[in-house]
Order: sequence, then C-alpha cells, then structure tokens
Amino acid sequence: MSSYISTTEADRREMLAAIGVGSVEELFADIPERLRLREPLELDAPRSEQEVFEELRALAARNVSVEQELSFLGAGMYDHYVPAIVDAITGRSEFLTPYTPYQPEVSQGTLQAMFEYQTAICELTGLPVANASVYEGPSAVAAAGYVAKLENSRRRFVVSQGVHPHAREALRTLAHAWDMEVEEVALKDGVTAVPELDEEVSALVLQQPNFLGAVEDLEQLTAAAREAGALTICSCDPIALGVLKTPGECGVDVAVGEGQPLGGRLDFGGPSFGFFASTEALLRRLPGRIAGETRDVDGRRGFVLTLQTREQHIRRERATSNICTAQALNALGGVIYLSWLGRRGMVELAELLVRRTAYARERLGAVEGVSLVHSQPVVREFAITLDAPVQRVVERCREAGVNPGYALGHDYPELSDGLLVALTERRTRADIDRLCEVLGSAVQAEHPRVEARA
Amino acid sequence: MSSYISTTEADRREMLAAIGVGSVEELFADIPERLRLREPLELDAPRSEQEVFEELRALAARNVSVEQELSFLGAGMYDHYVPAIVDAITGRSEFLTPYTPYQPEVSQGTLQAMFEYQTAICELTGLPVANASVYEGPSAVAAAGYVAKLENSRRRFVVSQGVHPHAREALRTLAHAWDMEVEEVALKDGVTAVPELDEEVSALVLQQPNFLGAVEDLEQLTAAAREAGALTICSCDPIALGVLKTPGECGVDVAVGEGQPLGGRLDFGGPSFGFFASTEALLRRLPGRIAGETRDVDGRRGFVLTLQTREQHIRRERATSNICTAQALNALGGVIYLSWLGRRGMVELAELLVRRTAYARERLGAVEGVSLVHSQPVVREFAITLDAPVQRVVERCREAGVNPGYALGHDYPELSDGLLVALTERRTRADIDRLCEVLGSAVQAEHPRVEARA
Amino acid sequence: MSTTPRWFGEAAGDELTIYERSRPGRRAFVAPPLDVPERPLDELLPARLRRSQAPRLPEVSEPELVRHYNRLSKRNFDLDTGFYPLGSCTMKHNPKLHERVAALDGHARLHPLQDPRYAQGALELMWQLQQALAEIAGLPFVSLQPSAGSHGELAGVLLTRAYHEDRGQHRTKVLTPDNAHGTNPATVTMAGYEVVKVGTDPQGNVDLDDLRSKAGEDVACLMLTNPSTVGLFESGIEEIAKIVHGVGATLYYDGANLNAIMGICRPGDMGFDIVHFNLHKSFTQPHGGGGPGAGPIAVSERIEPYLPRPVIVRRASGSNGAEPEYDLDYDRPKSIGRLRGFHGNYGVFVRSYAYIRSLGAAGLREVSETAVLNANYLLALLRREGVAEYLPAAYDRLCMHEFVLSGAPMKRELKIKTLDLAKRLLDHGVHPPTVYFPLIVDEALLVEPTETETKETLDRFAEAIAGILREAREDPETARGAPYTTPVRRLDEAGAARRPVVRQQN
Amino acid sequence: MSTTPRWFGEAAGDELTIYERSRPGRRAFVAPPLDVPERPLDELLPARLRRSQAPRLPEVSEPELVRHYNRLSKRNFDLDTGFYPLGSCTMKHNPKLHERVAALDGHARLHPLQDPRYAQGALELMWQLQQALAEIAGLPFVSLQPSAGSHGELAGVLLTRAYHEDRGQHRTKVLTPDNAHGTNPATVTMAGYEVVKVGTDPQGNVDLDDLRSKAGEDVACLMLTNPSTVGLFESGIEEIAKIVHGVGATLYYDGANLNAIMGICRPGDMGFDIVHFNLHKSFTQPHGGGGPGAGPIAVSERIEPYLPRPVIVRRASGSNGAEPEYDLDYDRPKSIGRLRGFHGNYGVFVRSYAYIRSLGAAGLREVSETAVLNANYLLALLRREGVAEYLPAAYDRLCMHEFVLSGAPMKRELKIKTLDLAKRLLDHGVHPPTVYFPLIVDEALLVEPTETETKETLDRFAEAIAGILREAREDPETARGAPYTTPVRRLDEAGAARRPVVRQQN
Ligand SMILES: Cc1ncc(COP(=O)(O)O)c(C=O)c1O
Ligand SMILES: Cc1ncc(COP(=O)(O)O)c(C=O)c1O
Repeated sequence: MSSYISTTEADRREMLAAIGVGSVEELFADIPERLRLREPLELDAPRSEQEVFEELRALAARNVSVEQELSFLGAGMYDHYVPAIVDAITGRSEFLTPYTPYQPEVSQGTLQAMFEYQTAICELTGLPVANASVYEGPSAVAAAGYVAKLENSRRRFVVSQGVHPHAREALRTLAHAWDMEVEEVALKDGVTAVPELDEEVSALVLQQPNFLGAVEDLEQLTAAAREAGALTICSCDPIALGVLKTPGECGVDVAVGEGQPLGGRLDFGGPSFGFFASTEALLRRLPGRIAGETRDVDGRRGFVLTLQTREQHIRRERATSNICTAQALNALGGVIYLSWLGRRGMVELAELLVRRTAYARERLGAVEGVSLVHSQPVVREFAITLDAPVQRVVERCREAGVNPGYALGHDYPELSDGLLVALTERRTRADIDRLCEVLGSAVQAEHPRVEARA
Repeated sequence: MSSYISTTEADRREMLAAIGVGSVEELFADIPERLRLREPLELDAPRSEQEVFEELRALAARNVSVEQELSFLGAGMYDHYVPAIVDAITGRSEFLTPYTPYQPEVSQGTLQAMFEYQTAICELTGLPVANASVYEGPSAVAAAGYVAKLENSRRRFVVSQGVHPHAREALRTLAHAWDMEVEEVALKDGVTAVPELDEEVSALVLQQPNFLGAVEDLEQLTAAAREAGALTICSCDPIALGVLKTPGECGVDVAVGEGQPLGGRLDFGGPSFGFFASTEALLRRLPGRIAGETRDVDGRRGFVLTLQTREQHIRRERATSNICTAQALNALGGVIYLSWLGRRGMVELAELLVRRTAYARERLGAVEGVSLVHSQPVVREFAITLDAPVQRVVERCREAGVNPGYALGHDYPELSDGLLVALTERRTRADIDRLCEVLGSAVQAEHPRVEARA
Repeated sequence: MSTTPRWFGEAAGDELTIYERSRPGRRAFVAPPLDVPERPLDELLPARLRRSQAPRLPEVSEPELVRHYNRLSKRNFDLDTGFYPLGSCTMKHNPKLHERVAALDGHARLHPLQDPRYAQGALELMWQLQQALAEIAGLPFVSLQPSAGSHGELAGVLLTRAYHEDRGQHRTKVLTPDNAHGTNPATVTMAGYEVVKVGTDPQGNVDLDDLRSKAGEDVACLMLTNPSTVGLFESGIEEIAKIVHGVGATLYYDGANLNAIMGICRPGDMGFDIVHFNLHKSFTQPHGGGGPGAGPIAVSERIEPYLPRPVIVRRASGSNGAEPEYDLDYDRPKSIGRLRGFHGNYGVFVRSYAYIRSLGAAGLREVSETAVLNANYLLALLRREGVAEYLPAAYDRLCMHEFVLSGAPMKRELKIKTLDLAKRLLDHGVHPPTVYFPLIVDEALLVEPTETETKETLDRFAEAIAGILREAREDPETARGAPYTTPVRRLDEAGAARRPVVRQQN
Repeated sequence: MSTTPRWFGEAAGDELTIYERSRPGRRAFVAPPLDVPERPLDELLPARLRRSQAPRLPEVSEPELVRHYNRLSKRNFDLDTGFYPLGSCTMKHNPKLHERVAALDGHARLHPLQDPRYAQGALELMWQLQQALAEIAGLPFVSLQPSAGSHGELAGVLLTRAYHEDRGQHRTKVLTPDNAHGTNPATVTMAGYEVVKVGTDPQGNVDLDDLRSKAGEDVACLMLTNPSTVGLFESGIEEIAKIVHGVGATLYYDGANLNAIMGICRPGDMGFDIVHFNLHKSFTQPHGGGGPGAGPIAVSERIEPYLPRPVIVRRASGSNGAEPEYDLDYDRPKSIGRLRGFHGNYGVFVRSYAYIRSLGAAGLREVSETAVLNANYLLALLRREGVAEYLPAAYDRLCMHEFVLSGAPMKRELKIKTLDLAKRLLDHGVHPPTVYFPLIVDEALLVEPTETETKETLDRFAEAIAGILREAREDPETARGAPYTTPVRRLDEAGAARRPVVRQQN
C-alpha cells in the first residue's frame, strides 16, 4: 500500500461487502475485457520518499541555476529577488491546495486576494479592469488577440517585431485557426516603425519595452491604431511599469504581460502567470476568472467570481475563452510581491534598474568589439552586437562563470552576433564590472582579427 | 524606517501627543543621562532583505554540509532523512510563532501535540510518564541528575565512560554546583563494567547504545543500581529504541536522550530537543512542561499544561528545574516524524540500520589496517581503530569526498587512532562500499610501514 | 464587531483589504543601495515616457503584510483541512515531498533560456515524464507544453486541424457529448470549429445512434471524457472509435477523469488519437485556488508531426557509454507552432514526475482501484434509506471514480435545493461536491472522493448528508439559510454581476 | 457534532488524537530497500537485547497525518494571526527571511562535528554574532552556548560561583527582587545557592534600603531585570551596582527586557558583569509554542576565564591578506565546562544574526524607541475613563516597553477577575497579556505590545478592553463564562493535576 492511500485490506473487504461485490475487479466490469491491461505498466519500480528526493536532487544538480553563475539572461523571465514572504504565504496549504473558489463562503481568502491582485494590475497598467490571471505572457498575447477578434471580427493582426518571438508565434498558432493573418512590422532604430493600418486590422500588437529592451513611444502607435478603428494590445514588463507611462495613459486597449518578474520563480519557464487588463468597454470580453466585490446576507463585505456568463462553464461554445484552471497561486504571489514593494518601492526598484542598466550599457558599449544595437531609452535590458561569433564568446564567458545574456540570432537573423543583456536588482555594479571584463576578454580572444587560436 | 516597523512619522506625532510628551527621548527620562549612548552602536549598516540573504547564503556556502560529502559522522547527531511533512507542519505559523501555551483555549494545537509527543516517548522508552521536552541530549542527562539529587539527596553520580563525553561534562558542570562527585566507570570489551555501588550513589548514568556504538546489557546494570538504592539514568538513541529492549523493561528510572534523530535538522548541533521519561514515582519531579488531558466546561476533551506546581513560575526557588522555554517546536517535529514512521516503520527502520551496520562493520573490519574496537552487538554506529594516523587518513578520505567518521582520540586518548562510524538509512550499500574503498586506500597510503610519502 | 464574534480568531478590522491597511510611509521593501552614479532620470528616460504618478500600491510593513495574507488564508477551506469531494476535479492529497523538490535551486531557479547543455537535468526530467505519460496513455508521443486541461484541449483540436489540413481536408465540425465539460465546446469554438452536440442514452452513455447520425465527413473530431462526466465508463468505446475513425475524424480524450483507469486500461488502446492529462488532477499538482496546472498531451504517430514546438530530443552520446544528451528541437516544419512561452509549466512537471516515481506501475493501479472503490463505497452508503429517496443516483449502476446524484426529489419533497444541501455541508466542515454539473442531470451533485480519503471520512460524509436531510425534514429553513459558521454567509452574486466592482478605487 | 458547529471548519472527528486515528496496516513511511544481505536478526542482535513489542506508534497514511496536524495547528492562536501582547515575552514579528536562510543546506544540514576547517561559515557567523551581542550589551566576551534564558541564567550563576571560588571565596546567597521572574530564584537553587528576596519600593524600583541590608559578604550575586518585570527602568542602577560590587558580588542582568534599551543604553555601562540575551525575544527567533530559543551570555573581562567550553577563536591568517580562520578552543582550564552538547542552538543564531544585519545600529535603536513609544501610547489609551477606574496602571509613571495594570478595582467593582478579562479577550481575536505576573501586583496584567504592531492595532486593543469593561458593567456573567468562540472553552486544570493523564494508553 502506498503512503498516500489509507485503505487497508480490512477496509477493502468491508467496503466491497457494503457495495455488494466480491472484488475490486468487478467494479471495472464496464471496461471491455479486451481493453484491460494484463501486464503492469512499464514504469520504474516504486521508490521511498527518500529515494525520490535523492533522484530529484540529482537531476537538479545537473542544471546550472542562476545561483551558480553570474547570469544576465532575461528575454521574458528575470532573476529578481523573491522575498521570503511570497514563499511563506503561497506555501500555506490554505492557498496552495483548494480548487478554484466555487464556494465563495469558504474561499474568501482566494477571492479577496484575486480582487486585490486585480486592483494592483489596474494600478500598474493604468487600465480600469483586470482579470484574475491567464496562463503566462506569450499566450496572454494570443488571448488578447481573441478578445480583439470577438470585438471587431476583423481579419488581420499587425504585430511589431519588438514583441517577444514566443508571443508572436503563439498568436500565429491561433490566428491560423481563426483564419486570420498576422503581419509583422519591423523595428527601426530599435523601436516599432509606425505602421500603415487599414480597416482589416483587428489589433496592433506591441511590447513595452520591446524585445530589444527599447522603450516604445506608445502614444504614437496607439493613435495610428485608433485611427484605423483597431485595438491596441500591448505586452508589458510589469517591473518596467514602475517607471513607464502606463499603457492606459497611452491609449492601449488591452495590456497583458508575463507576471514572473513579480515575485515568481524562474522554474525553467513556468508556472508563472499572465496578467490581463483592459478598458471598461472590453470588460465583458475578458477571458477567465474575475473576482468582484459584494455583500453577504448579513451585510458583510465579501467577494465572488463574477461575470461568469463570459465563461466556458456557463456560456460553453459561446464563451469568451476556454480557460478554466489558470494561475491563481502565482497571481497571489504577484499581489504579495507588489504589496511588499509598495507604492514607493515599486518606483524605487524600477528607477534603480534604469540607473544600473544605464551604467551597464555605457560600460559595455565602451568595450572594444561591442556595440549597441540601438540608442533608445531602456529600462532593464538592452541589445548589443559583438565583433566575434557570439556562441564562442558566450562559451568563453561561461568558463569564467558568467552567462552574458541571450543570443539574438535565433530570433533575429539580422543580429546574428547579437546578445540581449538583462539586469535585475540582484546584479550589482561589481557584477556589471565583472561582465564587462569577462565579455571584453572573450570578444578579444574570439575576435576574427585575432589570429592565434588554439 | 525598517520594514518590520509600522510607526510612521505621522503616527509618532499623534502617539506622542496622546501620551503627552514632546519627544521619544522624554520617554527614556528614567535612564540616567550618563548611561545614555551618545553614539550609535558599532554595528554594520542596515541591509536590504536581498543583501542579507546573499550574505547568509555566502556563509552557508563556506560550510561543507552532509549534502556535499559522503558523511559517516554521528556521535550524537545523525543525518537521517527528514520527511517533507515535518518541515511543512512545523513551518506553519500556527505552530512556529505562538508562545508557550499559557492560554489553553487558544493553544490546543500545541497542547495536544505535546500530549501525543509524550505518548510516543513513553512508547519508545517503555516508561509511563514523559515531559514535553528539555533542551537537548547532554543537558538532559544533567537534568536527570538533578531529579536524582532531589529524589535521594545522595552525593555521588557514577557515570559510564560509554556516556557521550558532552553529557558527562554537562553533568559534571552542574554536579560541582550541587557539591556532588562524579565517578566514571570504564568500559570493558566495549561495554560498561558492572560497578560496585554504595549508598552514597545517587544515580548510575548510562547510555544505550553507548558512545562506541555497543549495546549495553542494561538489566545487569540497573540491578546493581537498584540494589544500592540508586536510580538508573539512561541516555538513549531514540532510533535504536525501535529495536532494543526498552529502558522501562530493563529497569531504568529515567530515560533521556537527544531527539535530533527523530526528524530534526543537524543545524550544526542545535536547536533539537531532549526527551525525558521516567517511572510514575518520579512524575512530580520531572523538569519542564507536561501536557495533560482534561475537559472543558462543555465537556469537550482538551489539554492543559499540568502539574505546574513543579515549575519555576509557581514554585520558584523550590521548583524541580529552572527550565522555562524548552524545545516545543522540535518536539512537535519529533512526534510528526514518529507518526510518519509509525509502529511498523519504526521497527523496519531500526532493523534496516542493524543490517546495514552489520554489513559495514564486517566489510570495514576486513579492510587491511582497520580493526574493530569491540565485538559487541551494535545498532547503527561502531568504533574502529586504524593502523595509521587518523587525522591524515581522514584528510585523505575527504579529498575523495568521504567523511569517514568522528575521530575518537579527543575523548578517548586510549583510542588515539580510533574512528566512530555512523550510519543512517541515507547511507546505502554502495556508499558503504565506497567508504571501505576510500578508507582502505587512505590507510594504506598513510600506513607507517609505507615509506614513500610526498 | 458584534458582542460575540462568530469564529475563532475573528477580529476587528478583518473586513479590510490590503489597500485599506495602507498608510503613507510604511514599507516592507528596502531597496538595495544605488551603487552606480545617480544620473538625473530625465537623461536616461525622458519624462514623456515616464508615468506621472506612482501606482497606488499598498504601503504596509512586513508584519502587516504577513498578518493580512495569513488571516486571509484562514478564510479558505482547503484540502489539507478536510474532505473535498469536488466531482471532476480529483482533489487528491498533495504530497509534501513535491513542494520540497520543486523548490530546489536547480529546478526553481533555472532560467528557461539556459543553454540546454546546462539544463540536462531539467530536460531529462521532462523526457522521462513524457515517457511515463506515453506509457500511461498508451500513445507514443507527448508534448508537455499546454498549461492546463483546456489548453491541452486547444492544442488537441489544433493538432486535429493541422492533421486534416495536411491531408487537404477542410472539416468544420467537432462533436462533443451533451454532458461534456464546458471547456470542450468553448475550445472547439476557440479553435475555429463549430460544436455539434451528441446525446446521452438513458444508461448515461453516448447515444450511439445520435453519434452515427452526426458523424459525417465534415466532422473533424469527437471530444470525449472517459469515464464520462457522469462517472461511467463508455463501454461502447470501441464502437465509438470505429464510427469516428470511419469518417476520418480524430478521437480526442479529455483526461480529467484519468484517475479512474491508470494502469487498468489506456486511451490509446481504446482508439483515441489525442489525450490530454491534467497534472493538477491525476498527478497531484496542488490546485492553488485555481492554478497553476499543466495539460500535457499524448498523441498517436499520425498526429506527431504537428506537435507544438520545440520538442525534446534525446541523443545517445556515441558509443562510449556516456550519458545520453537531451536537446530542444525547433526544426519542426509541420508543427502547429507554440502555444505559449518557453517549455511549459516545468515546476508542475517536477511534482508529477516525483509522484509517478513514488508510485510506479503498481502504485498507479492502486490509485485507480482505490478511487473507484471509494466512490462505489460512498455511493453504496448513500443508497441507504433516508438518503436515496431524496438524492438518488442519476444512474443506477456501479460507478467509476465518481458518481452523480440528483437532488430533484429532495427539491420536490423537502423543498431544499442542491445548492442548499451544498451550503449546509459547509457547516459540517466538508467541502460540497460539484453542483449543477453535468448539466444533463437535474439538480446534479457530482461526488468524487478520490483514493486518498479514509473509510472513516466517507462514513462521516454519508452521515453528514443523512443528517442534513433529516434536519430538512423537520426544518428546511435551516438548510435554506446555510451556511452559518463560515467567515461570510451567502453572497449576493447577482448584484455583483449587475454592478461589477472588480478593483478597489482608492 | 451539534446541529450547528461552532467554528469554521470544525468537523466530526476533530476530538481524536493521532493514536485514535490509527488503523493497522496504514503507513506514511516506506522503507528504502534492504540492499545488504538479510541475515537473521538474532545473529546480529540477541533477542534478549531486543524489544518484545513494537512501540505503539500510530499507523496512518500521509494524507491523514497532514490533515491531523494541519487541523491541530488551526486550534492555535499565533503571532501571524493577531496581536499577542504577552508581557515579558516580546512577541515581535518573526521575519520570514529568517526561516529561509536558516533552512539553507549549508546551515541546516551541517553536522556539529564537522571539522572546523569545513565549517568556517558557521564559525564566522557565530563569531560575528558574538561581536554584535557584545557591542549591544557593552560587555566584551560572549558565549552562545546556553539554550534559553533560564539556561543563560544558570550559566551566569555558575560563572559567578567559579569566579568566587577562584578567589577562594565561599558565598552562599543570591539576591533576587520580589518581582523577579520565576526562573531567577529557580536558577539560584539549581546552581546551589540560597535565594534572598529584595523588596520593591512604592514607585516600582528596587528598595535600596532593603538591598543594602541584605547585601553582605555571603552574597554571591544580585540578579536583576532592567527594565524590571514591571516595565520600569531602575534609575538607581548605578547605586545598585555600587552596593553589589561593594560587597564583592556580581551583578547579573536578566536580558528578557532588553528590547526596551537596544542602542539606548547598555548593561555593561550600568555595571552588570553578566548578561543573558533571549534571542527568542529581542532577536526574533520564533517561540515555537515553547521553544526553541537561545540564551547567550555576555560577560566582563574578570568573568571571561570561566566561560563555558569550547570558545570560538579567530586567527588572522598570517600577513598574506587571506581570510581569518575560525576555530574552537577547548583548552580553557578555568571553564565551568559544558552546559550542553555541541555549540548551542546554531539555527537560532542564524536567524538572530540575519536580524541584526538587517537592522544595524539605527534599526535596533528604532526597535527600542518604538517598543517604548507603543507601550506608552497604549498605556495612555487605557488611562481613559471607563478603563482606568477598573484597570489602573500599577505605577503611575511613564513606562518602558511594557506596563502593569492591576485588575483589583475591576474585581471589586465589576466582579470580574483579570482571568475573566483575559478569557473574554480571546473572543475578540487577540491574545491576552501576561496575567498574574509579576506577583507583587494584585490581579496583574502585564502588557507588552512590542515595536512591530501598528497604531491601529493598539487602538483596537484599547477599544476591546473598554468594550469588555462596558459589557461587564451590565453583565459580568458573560466575561466570567468566556471564552465562547474558541475550539474549547475553559478547561478543568485542577482536575487535570489531580488525576494526571499525561499520555494516551492505547
Ligand atoms: C472534464 C473536464 N474537462 C476539462 C477540464 C478543464 O481542465 P482545466 O481546468 O485544467 O483547464 C475540467 C476541469 O474541471 C474537467 O473537469
Ligand atoms: C524576565 C524573564 N526572565 C527569564 C525568562 C526565562 O527565559 P526562557 O524562557 O528563555 O528560559 C523569562 C521568560 O519569560 C522572563 O520573562
């Protein structure tokens, strides 16, 4: 008997008697004989807790985490410091183990946290409504695309090449099924060139700051979309929103983004959460759960899942999305993190990043063999190109314990020796100096002009 | 303002006004001017959470934990696997942050857990009563000595040299203040020679298994004590009690021990807990908290701290001990661990250790240059001596990632090249084989006969 | 606060949100020092790109933050607190080990864009998990990418589309049973297909005649849950597969109910082409109050070319007996593309992998056997007098891992609805079953005890149900007014939807 | 279970112990495989040395174990849940960071007998903590070994003994004030001395005349708490020190109330020879329902030779600028010896060190300033009409970090005792203050809010007290019967002591 099961042989006998069958086998009578497995599944033998722990630890040890190297990887997920309180609260069984709050009387913890989370997202994005989470960043862009499709039934998305490649691809995957086209707009000087838009355009899709780290001038872009009657969807780095003009102020209709920077683990890419905010006009088109405030029969304040007629369990094939299980626990971590940062802390953190990033960019830009891809304002991430093969440079850096960033060539062939360098508050000036030193020598060593190589 | 304080400048002003003073300084008027510090304390500047985390991580990284080497260290604390449930439950704020349960109506969690813990300790030791914990193992021996002193006012302790050296020293420290003598009994063939005892002997103090790992024949020894009218105190390895005849059955009056093996962290030696059980006759002499069962006014079962008239807060200078804060959380971990093991598991674990230890002892005994210190039955630990300088052998083993055990010379000068080798269920046969191989070559390399050394 | 508060620990101020606790100047966060030159912000980021106002986030100290969310947590009922027989949700025990291993730095702090050569442990774990899921499903290829069940469904229907398109076929319809979970039809629409409903026969199975009549060449797929959402195994599954495959459509398996059949039979063997798993149901990922989850899919050979990108590949490392090497393959020309960023919910994979490793084949079979045993035992207990008259089983058969009761007679005879019964259960310290789903049963109650509950718990639950019905015979008002002991009582949901307040305006 | 349970989540079976949940055959533990030859046990361990019966530990599965202890935890009130103004206990916020850093493998899984060369991080941490504590106390030498406050006291009195003995003096008495905490006199006896009580003057300070009359050559030590247990600073401390030192005795500082004076003044400067700290009070180690704690001691130069063994030493590593090296020194011939095993409660040190690092000098001073401000503010609130008549401050002065009220007028006028007030507070979701201590105040209530509480919380607490007194004026029975909302109500303590049941007989 496994340690997760309580049914002893004696229990089993009593229970079978109460049911009135002679064996457990009989309970499966509805399964055609032919389909029943005669052999056990081919899986490894059961293991004790201790052995499973050792195995999972051994697997973990074969990964190089951000604790084991000086990492400047970003490109969508960032190594921020996660305060202890996030783990302490999200680890409580009361938040960790319940289902979606279908019985609000015994789910006020989750529901009120959702409401508080929605409020925080509205504050960050400058938009009046938000849902309680979607899966993660790139699929949030696709989900926003579905809102636009439902809203205006037009046939084309215009997407900036500054949008995360994963998000562009996720949108494409679905747009194909919706029989919609996806047109990409190139970057010019690192930012999205204001595109020509016609009435076939359902939505203009942007990212702030864009994938190369540049801060977009959103107002110009949303104006163009507005003119064409299209919506603007913008995926945002929530940390950058501590200092940037809000999407709401800039005229964005739907602001989404990857929530991982808000107190989330890296977790090799998930689970995290996607945030989703919009104008009031789109409230009834939002996907997923939304918590709303109300009162109980005694007049006490309470919270419920609201506007459920949008959702699959009520509206079924006419739902605004098929999403059901989302990312409640991660979003809870998000609101705890934001409350931990607080009003001033959020700004302080973003400004610290702006300053450290400016320092890093200036210093790296001065390294021989390194040049900046653009000179637009940035918040915490920027692109450079190297006068040497990027893979070899990266490999050399790693030998010195430094992971200098994400190689851009896979997603931007024109930047084949490009590198995207990201900062968080965990990377100090000393770390930046070390990066410059290590990257500088690596570029030197790999520079095509340098002949002598092993 | 630090992040742990909520009193803003505005709050402060309002509060001072309510008090009717003009400044915080005035609140300290009772402190003579001369004594007030004019300068800040000389401490490092405050740091953010993230920085403190990094610093404490860096300190941790300068320790070699049992995860980073193959360790056979024991000698009082053991690297058992700690099941996840222990951390999950003891980490809950509800158990972690309350004070000693002075208000039983809102402390039933702690109190019932204490009661369950006491029951488990009684089951392990075969004695009818137990308290809710004392500090840890060695001081528990001293605390037991105090019980004996109170009970019979005799003037001498007779202590086996098989008792942990720290426990012997802790008892000595106090016995001196009590104007009592401590006489040691040597080991013979690895076990305590039955001593001659007279009426001056307050208690005979033993350890099971003893420090060299040998299982003592307790019945013989308690018989000698009983004859002299002395008590027998026995410090026990609680894991070994899964298979050994209980101290209760053997006639021991007070059984104590180090609780760390029961689901506790190593923590460089603490905090852990000491367990303390005795015969019914000594119940009213026990130190510390005891939980007892009772009913509330509605007839519901409940638990309270009981027999408090033994304790310092009631009995003051006539208390049976001065202990106040003890080790409630660690003892809670203990009862969770014991419930996790369960009736059968406790025995299975102990028997597994007996078999693995027998294997290890046989294999190591066969290694050239290694000999056994005794051939008594053992449970999970045994002493060997080497034909080579132990420190150098250990150093060589460490280079191969193996920590072969605790060098005995410091505590047992006659075993200057002795080594105490401990096992837990985390050390597999493969680990044991590796120990034999590594230790074997190290002894070979350091063997005095071998001339060629670097 | 009233003279006597209603529950242990209730205190003045409990009704406040974190925003209402905010006071200017308080803080939990202390910024690390500025260690670079402090240049004017305007030089770095022009004012016109900057926000004009700080976001109105709360200003609270750490102690307040801890208390606020800690106290909020106590307003939840959770699985570690009590019985949670929520049908279709598989609220089984969440082993504590899983949280420990998922939190290890090498898993939790691994960047998704780490070079695969430095993430071999993660890739191996994913590859091993894929192997295990493939074996459990009886289908050879797995993608772990989808983020939850409905995301898996979406992937599955998109795969179906890609498959047909690759064959030059343009199909427009997807069949779903009338008792299907809401995500099935919603997915169909979202994947650009039209939903066609298939009926259920009086025994609770798919109405084969109806299916035959609707299965035409325009049908791309049939989505099926088996055991179905009424907790019954479709004994005609082979016939169903024949009909569906007969018209060239694919057969999709909604794996929400996999907990009933692990190691007993396999969707692949039944003829399914595509299966999704809910790792947060059958494989112990905690539900988190509504996620995270993961919805991997397993597919047959013919569907494999279309799987989402990237896929994990394993290369035997030459002949020298070295460890195999794992990598990510993006070069998948027929792939439907990505569904999301990075590689899926890895943290969930860690937990589910630990689970499968702990149980092995025998353990997984024991899970399903016990889940079905527990459900049937509970059903038998509820067939007793005083209960069955009011709450009969919707289908008078043995069930699989869950069963549906109908509260229609109760409503008629005792004048209490299924909702009232559910709310009254809250006063007994148990979470109610799923209510009003599936839609095809009047006043439905879908009960799924799972395998990790004790017989004593099932006995007590049956006792609670009987007690409530007994009480209602005398006094239906009590149930209609329930719950009484919860932090709040019945809430005005209609009002909330009429004038939605979805954020705090501070 | 009654028709309507009393609190949220209460369920049938709640009254059971883990033993009563046991069923033969259930298990949470799975043993790792036997990988060595299975030899008959008799060969390895003769039957006569083996136990005849397995210990009757519970047989439960992991899910049951989790639920049992999780549900038990909900029957506790804790600091993360609400206000806990337990006088003399310093129930300040326990930062969450501390649990995280204490759990790091390098700290939590470090064997105490690891060679010091491989435990340099731990030894450095201990050394740094010693330095910080020495600076805070104003005394140069620290031993971290004692396990709690009273263990620190024991160490302190044993040091005193060793000091006198080393001078060939045989002293027999130790003075403690009549308001001393119980551990002080208990320690004195346990350390082989006789207790002599010193009186308190009407202002709440040590009665200097009484002290003078009792301070003779037979006195080894005066143990003092400052601020005292009534929350007042002994302004005559310098005179006290003079008297005590005048007869050659040592002055011992019980550090339980250090929270009032950190960074403001120092025991060493006041003339104390020995100080103990309660790391579980002033330095945030969580109380754990009664431990663990740690009671380090700081001492003056003349006491240093006697400190417990081993001591940590730091060696500058030559001239090459390398890191200093830390080691353990056992060669301390005048040492009183060990008080316990290994090196003290290291896990506690990690937390307290993190705390001191987080706050620095300014932060520690802010702690004490705010603790004293909060106490005085709350005292001021309670001086209002409707409260002060019934619950006057025992000393009509400003207080330090805590204050004593006397419930004597309340008992007289309203016929409710301090105990009743305390129990009624439980119904308001706050933990009562310490009651009936110190002994010298009739119907005492010792209130210590600590620095980590908000003004709003203090306001609400004062409101709750006023409300209870208001209620009692009309209806004293309600308070006398309180509490009503707790998992159990007043318990029969006398009965428990009369027929003690201290374990379950299964
Ligand atoms: C039968 C069925 N299908 C699909 C789903 C959707 O799964 P998820 O919530 O993971 O998206 C559910 C969830 O309840 C379900 O019960
Ligand atoms: C004044 C005073 N002294 C000593 C102690 C004893 O401290 P500990 O419980 O850590 O042994 C206490 C604890 O409450 C106390 O308040």
